[in-house]
Amino acid sequence: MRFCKNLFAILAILSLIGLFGNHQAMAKDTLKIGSFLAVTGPASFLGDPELKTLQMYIEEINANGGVDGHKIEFVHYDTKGKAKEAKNFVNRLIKKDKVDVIIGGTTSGNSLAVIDIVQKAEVPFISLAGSIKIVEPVKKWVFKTPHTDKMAAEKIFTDMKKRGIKKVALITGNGGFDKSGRAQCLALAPEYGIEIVADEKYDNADTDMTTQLTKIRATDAQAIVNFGFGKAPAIVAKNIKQLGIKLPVYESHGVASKKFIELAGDAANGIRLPAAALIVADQLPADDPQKKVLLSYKKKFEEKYGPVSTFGGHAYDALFITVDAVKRAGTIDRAKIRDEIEKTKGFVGTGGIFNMSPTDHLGLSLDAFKMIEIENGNWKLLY
Amino acid sequence: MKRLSGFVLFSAICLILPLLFPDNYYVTVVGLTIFINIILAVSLNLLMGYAGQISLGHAAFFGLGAYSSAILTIKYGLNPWIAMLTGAAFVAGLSYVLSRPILKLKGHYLAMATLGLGIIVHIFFVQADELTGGPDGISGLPSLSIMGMAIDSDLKWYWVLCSCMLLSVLFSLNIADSRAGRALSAVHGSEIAAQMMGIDTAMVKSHIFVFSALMASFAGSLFAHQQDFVSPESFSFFFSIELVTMVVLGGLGSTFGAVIGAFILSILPEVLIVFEDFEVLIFGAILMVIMIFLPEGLFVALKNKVAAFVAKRQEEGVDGPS
Amino acid sequence: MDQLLQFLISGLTVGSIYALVALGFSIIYNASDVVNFAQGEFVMIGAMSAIFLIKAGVSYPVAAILAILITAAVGLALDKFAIEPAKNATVVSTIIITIGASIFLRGAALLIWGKEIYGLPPFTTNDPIKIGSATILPQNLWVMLGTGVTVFAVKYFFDHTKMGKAILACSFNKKAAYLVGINVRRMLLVSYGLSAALGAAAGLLVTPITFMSYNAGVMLGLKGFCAAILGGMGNSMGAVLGGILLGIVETVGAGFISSGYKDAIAFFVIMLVLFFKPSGILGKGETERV
Amino acid sequence: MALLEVKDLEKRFGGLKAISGLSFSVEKGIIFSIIGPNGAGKTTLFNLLTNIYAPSSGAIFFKGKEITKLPPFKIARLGISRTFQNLQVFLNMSVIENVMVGCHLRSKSGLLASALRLPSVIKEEKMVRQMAYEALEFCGLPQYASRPAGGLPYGILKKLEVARSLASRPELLLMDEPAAGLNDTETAELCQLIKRICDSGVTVLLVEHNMSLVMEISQKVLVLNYGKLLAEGSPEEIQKNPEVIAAYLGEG
Repeated sequence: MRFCKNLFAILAILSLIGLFGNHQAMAKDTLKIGSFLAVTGPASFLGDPELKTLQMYIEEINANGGVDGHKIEFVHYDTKGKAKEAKNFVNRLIKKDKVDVIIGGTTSGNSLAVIDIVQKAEVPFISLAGSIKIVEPVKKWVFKTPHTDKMAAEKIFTDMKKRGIKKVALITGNGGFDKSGRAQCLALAPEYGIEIVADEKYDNADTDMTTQLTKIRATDAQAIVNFGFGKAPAIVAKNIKQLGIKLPVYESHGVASKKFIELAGDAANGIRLPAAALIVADQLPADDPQKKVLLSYKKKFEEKYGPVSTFGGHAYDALFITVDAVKRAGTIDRAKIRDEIEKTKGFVGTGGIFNMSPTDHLGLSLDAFKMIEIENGNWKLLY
Repeated sequence: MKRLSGFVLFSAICLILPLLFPDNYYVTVVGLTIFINIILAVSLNLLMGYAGQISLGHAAFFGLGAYSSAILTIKYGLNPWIAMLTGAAFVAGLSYVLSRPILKLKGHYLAMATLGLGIIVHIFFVQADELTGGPDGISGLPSLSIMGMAIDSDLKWYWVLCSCMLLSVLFSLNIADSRAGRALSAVHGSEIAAQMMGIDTAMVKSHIFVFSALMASFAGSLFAHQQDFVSPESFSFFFSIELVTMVVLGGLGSTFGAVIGAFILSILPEVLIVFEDFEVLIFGAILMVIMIFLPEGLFVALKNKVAAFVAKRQEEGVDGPS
Repeated sequence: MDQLLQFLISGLTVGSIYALVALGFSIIYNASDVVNFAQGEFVMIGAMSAIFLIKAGVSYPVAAILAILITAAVGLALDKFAIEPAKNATVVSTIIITIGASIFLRGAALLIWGKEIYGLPPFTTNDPIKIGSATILPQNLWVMLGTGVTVFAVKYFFDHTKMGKAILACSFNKKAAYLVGINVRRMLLVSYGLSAALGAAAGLLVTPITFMSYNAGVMLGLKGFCAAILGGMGNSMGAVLGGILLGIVETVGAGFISSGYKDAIAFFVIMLVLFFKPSGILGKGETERV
Repeated sequence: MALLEVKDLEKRFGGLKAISGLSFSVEKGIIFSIIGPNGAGKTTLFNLLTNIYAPSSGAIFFKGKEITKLPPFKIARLGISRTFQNLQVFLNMSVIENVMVGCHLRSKSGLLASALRLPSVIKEEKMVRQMAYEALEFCGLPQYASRPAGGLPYGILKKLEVARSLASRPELLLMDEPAAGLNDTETAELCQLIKRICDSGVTVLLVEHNMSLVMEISQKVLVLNYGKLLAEGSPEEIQKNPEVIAAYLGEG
């Protein structure tokens, strides 16, 4: 008898909760944001801060009542950086979880792999990966927030032109980011009157790159450019120092995290790289429009998780571009959200000021990249 | 028909599932991955389980099939079926040339050589950008069509891949129960004795190597068209290891062992997703626990247990199912 | 030609890292015919433990010793809880258990230490030393020294100590070893402990050069496996020779042919060697008795 | 013409001469035994005859054709089969399957036909099974046909190896110590089996330690000592040969 009573009580409570829940849901549909990120695996240092950023801000948005009353429901999967998993998970997001918007695809490979699926399923997708191929040519449902590898190459070559450098040695890893950066460098060099005199490669798991650098040393290169991320660029920097090579060294935005400086130690000093303004937020002039956004993101992230990186910033940008689009659309209809994302104008994000259009699904100009030099183990904003 | 009763039951399950759950994520999305993995595991089992020749490079042939289809259809505009056959012919030729020197090796040295083969092919996929698209791979493969009907939905793919998978399982079962299969088992059991029975062991090994590579190549082509995308990491050394794990996990030398092993290793990550950061840990733990307690593999262990149970019941004079 | 000198020195540097890992493979193989695919994880656990002990304020030498002990304990646990209970398993099944173990250990490391990459300071000051036109870092010399000392210690252990010989006996014939009174179980336990400790030492030596993260053990393990096979599985001198050869083939291949295909060249050379010498450079061919 | 002819055969392992200057010939239709103390080179001789070891010099002829350099499977195709001192039964198969492997040479369906299970394959399967069953019956093992070979007693496995070899219909059967490890009843059965094999027209070349067995069934006996021919002749001649007696006594 007693058991029955208890059971009745539990059922009653459950049904109350159920009613309450239903009531809430009836008020406004939830906005389902799906995400597939390389949280583990070789690109985890990109995916991990991205996930943390999304989780942190979605929690905050929901605590403040959601987007126009739409609570956000967040579903995310870890692709481990594998394109096949990315495809499976995007299918899962669309078919099983039935999400309204997808943010993710940490690496270019992951993002490129799913483009056909989102195009077919007609789900707005904001990629967090670098390759320019993601948005060029423009695909109706695909957007992205990070600066492209093409912009990085352009920024580096612009700086070289200023310093009068004409002969450049390339050294790149075998990942998608590295290879795509290399391809952009090779393609853009003639435009800037630059000759690529060496094109060396390494495996991202390699322990030593002195061989490739010895070959570079024997050329008449005036500067070295390394596209890569993870530990490899730090080994490259150390090996350059070991071999006593005194040439100017350029890294890509792939190393724009304090980890690189920590690993490379004093070998990092003097290295220049293009990067988002986030890592030098406090050095920006007070009237810089981005400064407020950057400092606020930085403060929030660091209070919760530790040192900030620009990669998490891309997720911030993608999330708030979506949020703004939903607010403007006033509905969670996929097609309307997509239209509004495309109309994003003057959005001040961590990566720069976004002005999207039907022909530009990124919306950043070259100014969004800052040229930075590492000085005494710290970032120094050059321009 | 007793010989194929297991196969008939298995086919029935595979064919009924999509009728019951036509739009289920696990059936029509995960199912496709499982089918491809089953074909691969079954083909590897022919080489490893039947003939006793370990291969840590099976993903290479899978990849070569996939890339052949991708490159030939996209860059040279070939009809997908012709591309698939061309790729298979290429894989057959390559595996035949390699089979003799490689299969002279035994045990760990054979493992090393096949591993090397797998890694070399993978490096080629990554580095030969102009041809293979580098790490980003090649996307936008045309869809297959059968007699004018395009295979463009998950459900259609389910039927295609399911039939191919069943065909490969049937092939494998047939081989096990034939002159060729016995020759393979003989090579596995004792190469010298096999030779004395007049079996050209080098040829037998080479033939099954080529056959197994061919199956993997076809699986690769199907995979490429189904995903309409190829990229190198699907064909890495890790995937080769995963395939070996499937075969051993299910039970070396048993076709249905390979099927079960492939099923478990494909479904496990999907199920373990909910554990997030714990996924890797749990996956490793499950693998260890199965192998520790059922070292002969899940399916084989289960089969032996059932057989022992039946034998015991019959001994006790109770009528067992016969 | 003065590039060649640097290539060879770089090859030697990389090769001694591979050699150290290969030695660990040899020990367990010697005791049980099993290729332990978790060997790379031993390297990682050794390095990561040391890194975090130092972060926690433990002094470098103490952290190093503790890290080796921790890793040895992991090795013992692997044998005790995963290899020993599966006593009826075939060699292939046991290898799959070690693959499972490597995944498990990686998963555990991910949970404990996270995904970040870490470094260790070099043992001594790290100004490059000039040798002609080439340079080498003192830490590289430490690695070579470590490899040299370890290989002779391992060789001495197997050739001249009772326990070493007993372990070898287990690999030749478990039953016979048991019948002459060797505690086969304990020998296996010892070899796993030893191999893990060796892996940890390798981790400590290489981290200042190449950094460490929870998944860095995989590639090191793979290259170590290749080196061990190339030299002849189970032969400690072979392991070192294989390691150094692999390193030099990689760097010379990268230097003179193509750095993009460097690993492919190395694997191609390994395969060629095996075609002509099917049991590795110093390995003994097996003869079947019929 | 002799069925098997061995001329000046020599095998060195490093500096050690396992077989030296050995010549002999085996007539068709007889039981020919090779005896000798442990380490005399008997098994080595078998391994040379089947080219599992390559001879250092010398030549071997079968039915007048030189087989010295042929790979073992080609030797088997010419009509030589053998059993092994250390059993080489395929433990991963059932008894009948083991014997069916023996029928390999008498059937021909290939891998592709097998995979597709063409009608010809089904027909051949039936035939092969029948042949294998006959070989099992010949050796007195039909009741074990469907048992896995793995769990069977030693004596049965020894007979199984014989059945497997016979299934290939050899003209010459090399038997390496078939009686080793068998009890008296099993040995007696084996004795009968070997006689029946010879009666069916198969020449038997036997390496054996059991003297009474050898003396009972052989038509001809060859004695090896330290890899050299010590004596050759009928069982009676051998039993009286003083050198042979000395060699055996010397061994203890």
